[in-house]
Amino acid sequence: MSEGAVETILFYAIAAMSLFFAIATVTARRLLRAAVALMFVLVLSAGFYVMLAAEFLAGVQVLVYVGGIVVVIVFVIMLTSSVDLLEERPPLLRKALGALAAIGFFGTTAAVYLTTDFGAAADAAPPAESARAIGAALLDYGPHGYVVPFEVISLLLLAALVGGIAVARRSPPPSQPLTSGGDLPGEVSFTPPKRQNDPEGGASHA
Amino acid sequence: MSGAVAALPFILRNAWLVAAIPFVSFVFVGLVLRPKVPRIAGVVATLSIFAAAGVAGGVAWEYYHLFPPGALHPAIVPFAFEWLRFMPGLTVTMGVLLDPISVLLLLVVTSVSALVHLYSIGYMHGDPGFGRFFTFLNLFTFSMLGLVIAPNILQIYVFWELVGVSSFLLIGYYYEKPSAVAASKKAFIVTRFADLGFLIGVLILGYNGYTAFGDVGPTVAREVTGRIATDLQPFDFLYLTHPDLLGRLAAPALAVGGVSLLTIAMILVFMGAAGKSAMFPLHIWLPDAMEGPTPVSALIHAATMVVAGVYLVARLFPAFAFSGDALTVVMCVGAFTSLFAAVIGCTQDDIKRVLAFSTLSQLGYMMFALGVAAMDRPAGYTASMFHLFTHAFFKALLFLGAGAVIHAVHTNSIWEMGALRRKMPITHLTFLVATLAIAGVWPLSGFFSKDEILAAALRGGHPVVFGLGLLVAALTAFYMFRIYIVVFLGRARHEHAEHAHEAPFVMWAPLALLALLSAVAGFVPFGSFVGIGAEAGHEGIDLAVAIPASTAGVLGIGLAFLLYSGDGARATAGANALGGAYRVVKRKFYVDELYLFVTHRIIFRHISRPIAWFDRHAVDGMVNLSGWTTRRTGSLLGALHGGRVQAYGVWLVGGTLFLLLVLWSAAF
Amino acid sequence: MCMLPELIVVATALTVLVADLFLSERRRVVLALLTLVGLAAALAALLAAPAGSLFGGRFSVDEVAIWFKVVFLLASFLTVCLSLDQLDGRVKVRVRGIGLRGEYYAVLLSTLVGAMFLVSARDLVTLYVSLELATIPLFALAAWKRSDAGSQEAGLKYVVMGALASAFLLYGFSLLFGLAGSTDLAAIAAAVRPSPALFLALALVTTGIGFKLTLVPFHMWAGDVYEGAPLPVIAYLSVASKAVGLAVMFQIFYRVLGHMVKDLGPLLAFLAAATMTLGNTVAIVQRSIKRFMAFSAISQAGYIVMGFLGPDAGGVPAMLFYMLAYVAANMAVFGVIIFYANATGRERIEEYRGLARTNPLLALAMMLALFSLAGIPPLSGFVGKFFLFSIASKAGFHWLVAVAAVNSTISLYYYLRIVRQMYIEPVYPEAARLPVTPTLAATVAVTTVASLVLGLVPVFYEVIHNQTIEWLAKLVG
Amino acid sequence: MPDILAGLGLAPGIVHWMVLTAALFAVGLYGILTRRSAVGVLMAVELLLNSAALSFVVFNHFRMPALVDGQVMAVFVIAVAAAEVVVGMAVFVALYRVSHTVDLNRLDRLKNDEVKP
Repeated sequence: MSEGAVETILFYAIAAMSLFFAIATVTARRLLRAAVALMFVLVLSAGFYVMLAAEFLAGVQVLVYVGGIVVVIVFVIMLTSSVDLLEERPPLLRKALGALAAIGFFGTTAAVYLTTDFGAAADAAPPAESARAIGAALLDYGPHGYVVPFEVISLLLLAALVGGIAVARRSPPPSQPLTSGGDLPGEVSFTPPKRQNDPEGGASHA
Repeated sequence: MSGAVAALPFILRNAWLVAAIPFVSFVFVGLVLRPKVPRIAGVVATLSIFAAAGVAGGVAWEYYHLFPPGALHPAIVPFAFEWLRFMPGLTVTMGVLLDPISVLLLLVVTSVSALVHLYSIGYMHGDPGFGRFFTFLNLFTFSMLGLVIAPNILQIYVFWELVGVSSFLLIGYYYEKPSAVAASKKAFIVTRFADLGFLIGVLILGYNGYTAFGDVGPTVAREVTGRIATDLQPFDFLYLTHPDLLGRLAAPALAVGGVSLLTIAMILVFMGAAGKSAMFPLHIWLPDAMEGPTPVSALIHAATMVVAGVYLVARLFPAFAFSGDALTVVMCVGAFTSLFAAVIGCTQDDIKRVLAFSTLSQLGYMMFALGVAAMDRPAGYTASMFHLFTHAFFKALLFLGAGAVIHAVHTNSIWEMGALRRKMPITHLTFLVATLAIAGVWPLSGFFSKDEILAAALRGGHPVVFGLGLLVAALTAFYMFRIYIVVFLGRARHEHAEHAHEAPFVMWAPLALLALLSAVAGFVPFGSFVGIGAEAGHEGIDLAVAIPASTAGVLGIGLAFLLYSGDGARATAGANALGGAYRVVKRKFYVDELYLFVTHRIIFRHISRPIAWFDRHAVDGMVNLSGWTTRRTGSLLGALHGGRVQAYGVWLVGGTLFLLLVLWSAAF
Repeated sequence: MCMLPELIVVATALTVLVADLFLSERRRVVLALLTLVGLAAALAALLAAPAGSLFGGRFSVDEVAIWFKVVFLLASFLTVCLSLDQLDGRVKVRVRGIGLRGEYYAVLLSTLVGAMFLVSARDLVTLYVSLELATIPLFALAAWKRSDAGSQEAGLKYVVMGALASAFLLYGFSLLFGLAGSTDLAAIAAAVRPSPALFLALALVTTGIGFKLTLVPFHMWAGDVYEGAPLPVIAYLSVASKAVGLAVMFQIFYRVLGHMVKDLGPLLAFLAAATMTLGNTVAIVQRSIKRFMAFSAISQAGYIVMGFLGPDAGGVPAMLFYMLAYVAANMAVFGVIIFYANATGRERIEEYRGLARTNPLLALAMMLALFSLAGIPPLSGFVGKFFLFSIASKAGFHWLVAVAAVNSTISLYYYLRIVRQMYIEPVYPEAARLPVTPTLAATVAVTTVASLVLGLVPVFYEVIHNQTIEWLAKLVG
Repeated sequence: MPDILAGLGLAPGIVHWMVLTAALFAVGLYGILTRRSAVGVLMAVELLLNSAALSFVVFNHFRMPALVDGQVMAVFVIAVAAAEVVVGMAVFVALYRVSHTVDLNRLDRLKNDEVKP
């Protein structure tokens, strides 16, 4: 019973923190602060995963999400705005509509959950090593394996990388002649070269 | 192909040629001649239609050779190929259906079209779009013929739309004129709107026909196997008009809100027919359609395309008759249109518009003739087809004559013409023949067909419709002679009219031929050629009908002469000079005044003009209003897409919640 | 080997990417050829290979999947044909900042792979991942014009809306997974019963589908994205991406909810009616031809959804046929739009005036294609609409048929607006005959002829019908 | 509604977990709909994806503890999130370069553009 009590307390504590940081993520006026809050949410989710007996996933979460995605986000914040500038406040109407939509969503969804019997299954023992089990599932060629999406996701990451680089690339390489449909020289100079370090620029560029 | 088909004469087996020849010519003229040598495009196009007319003649000859006049005239399908296969057992074919009315229409369409083609060589001479014009004209003829020979309701729908497209192209032929563009758009949209009803009707008929096909189909097929060549399909007219199926459709189990499904379907189909045949209130496109070149008006908007609606009702007549209520709707709409258009026709000053309203009125005549018929009392059916037949000739003649006049005086207003009798003797003579024919003067063709319609109305137990018919006959005679007198008699009212001269040979030759046809077409013993259900013989002239009808016509003519002949100025001058005869003249003047007062002040101002105004503004206004509403809706909805992506997001989330709530509330 | 077509496409994408590194800029013209050859090979492999399944049924190819893949491959093939003039710089008016051919083709091909895997998926995981593969690279393609603010803005809006919609879809998937306790589509189909939680899942999933398929009110991104994105990408979006949405919808509504799709009829009918009506009315007032095509495409999606109303799953062949007809007609229209933009840089409807004088054949093709989209017989659009309308009518949705018929009348009105500009309005004073590049001419010609032939001789419908009905009979019975 | 009361017991059952995911999702939703900076929006998207992934793991844990399907899905979701961020961020950087802003309220160059009748 005491084990259950610890779990319960842990759940509510992490849930509360997680919601707090989530709200901070979406309301903080400094983007960098929001990114830090997001990182906390993601780390706390890793905690949830541990509680749900998914230790491997918790590791992935910390490595990929916190170590990768959040870092990219921070980079982009640096590239597109100044660190110490405040984001402008959204218009009141937008805030009201957003809150209405979010509360509406939460209300209906929670109402659905409270009236649903999810039919929690019998207590089967979780696989001893979830990492091994996940690895096996990913490489299983049989009817319960996920080798196809595994291949697909590798292509997705490749395509995202190629597409991302193509879009974010600054200017055509010098070897690219004008007839190929690259940027005009005039358009290249249209972009000030040192823009990302300019403290005046940013999302809040007034 | 079954053995029964192989036994048919060559020309019947290959009746598809009648539509194929204009099609080949259309492609050839359009792709090869038009860009390269437009000058001979007209000749080739005309020759092709004459060839088609030849084939149509051959088909008619063989058909009546096979089924002699007076005997039963079954519908045969000598040719069909598979077109759409929905699933095994539900196939739609393209083919040829031959029965008296399709043979009749083949003859009318090809002959009038051939003459109009010939006439156009002269009329359109020197026009920069000469090749284009004949391309479209060929396309139109092809689509109309495809419509006429359709053996199933889907084929007729397809060609129906094609006819609409080619008519759109021809009305908008003078695309530099904004009014022509507007008119073509209006025609297309109004008829498309009507076709929507048609399409839904087709779907209802098709779907219910298909579901009943398993039960009813084999019986019907056995019954008609001897007559048709291909397998019976659920969309075929032979099946859709069979009483076994109609009984199914009219069953109370299928009724919606107390109205039987058959009636609903037939009224929807009639909506399409009313659109093409310009029945009230879908008639508004036809007067505007006169923006097209005059030969087009003659061919499409007088003689052929506009009768497609009448033809469709005749084609599905057994279904209309079975429903009963639907046929009553046809009758009422037809009768009302006929009167309404005749009243407006009295007030128009543009010669083509007068003829357009006269066309509306005559189409209404044909419609209500169908409406007063029944399967066991088919006189109205025969009379309607008879009137379609005669009307095609004299109305085409009227339009071509008007075209020749317009060609000569370069104006459409009758008040800028006058005294053309001497300048254009052949045109005058032929126009007079057509005017007499449409006014119903014995022994010209209009007399006979109108007589049959009126007789059918009287004997069918519709005295009100009969009376209405008489009134319309008088009005027709009046407004036709009004324009005849103003245009051809009296004095020249404008300098153009003084310098007019006769049309060239290629133009007056068709006029003469059509005049001949208009004069003699009435003597065809029509009843022994065309009928439905119980065969009706030619009944001859019924004096109880002929005398009132002729009287009405004569009254109308007399009134027209009284009002429009002579010359006010000359009368006044004469009165001044004569002095002694002053009183007599003055009294005559009183009579004139009285007439003028009654007609112009009362009838015109308080009846005709308001009706014309209502037509222009209220009925047209409805169409414009619906267009405006659509645009306005588009504007309002478009404004939602204001470029703020988060607003889009709110809509998305709202949409999700909406879906959830709908699903949830529907389930509990 | 039923995965061969996908493998060919993947191999082509990688080859193009690698070849791009080693080719000089002038030689990169061959990349398009390489891509086209790869796509043609994949199509051949698809039609030659029999239906079958791999990985214990986790990847399975049946008749319906084959037809969907045919649509995807054809759409991609045509998109490449429409793209290569701009990418190779064979244009009169320069398109600002479009380039990087190797990357472009590789990314395009990978979205295609996603689409192809998606119809063969038999579990939620593959379905989701493939859908993302079919979607995420498109964000980059929409923003491909690097120095064009409009294109970047389109990319941004697409990313934001796409991410939102895909999150909804994913959350819905998680509910399906939770309710059934399995990721397998067949297992989910066997386990789910109508319940509030299922409805929630359904609403969420439908949102994700509605985004791809541009159903109202999930369509709002389309107008802006179409306006900003490069033209060939829009052509792809309007056809292939829509087919992807249809495929997901098919997977969910037939494979998972096959037994209750009938109960969803009224809701779907409502969505269809709202979609076609909004698309049509808004299209009337548009000024830019790209936005115009966006709303035209939205209304077409409304018609297609009618195919889900069939009482006995008979709507699938009708949808597939309509999709084919739509691919042909829409690609023809986009061919002309791209031609005109390449030659003159004009993208507004009123700027199409006099096209019939400067290039009569293309104007004719455009008119025919527009008429096909409007559903004028005997073009393929009419036949397709006819089948779809009869499906809805058969299912008892007469009101929807009436709405659809009114809508097709309205649509004719606005398609005629373009026809009027081309044929009736006076030509620009300085206008000369506009040259067409051979690829564009061939593409437009082939697609126009296809939309004619599909209407006159709808043998395809018969083939699709027989194959899919056979398969559906197995599924249902 | 007894089942509601039963669902609201103190110990964290599946309903608690799911309500939590819904709350996290709703917060993310609010962020997407109100954030002015596109980067902020993308962070909110990460919240949504994270909540959905959590929901998969929750179901995995309560419904089929012996299997790992939900965890596998969560792994894929994380990978997809990475791909989405890469492309999204690339677009934002490129956009910033030409427009000097990523403020969603200012980005309405593309919007309804209609013909005046």
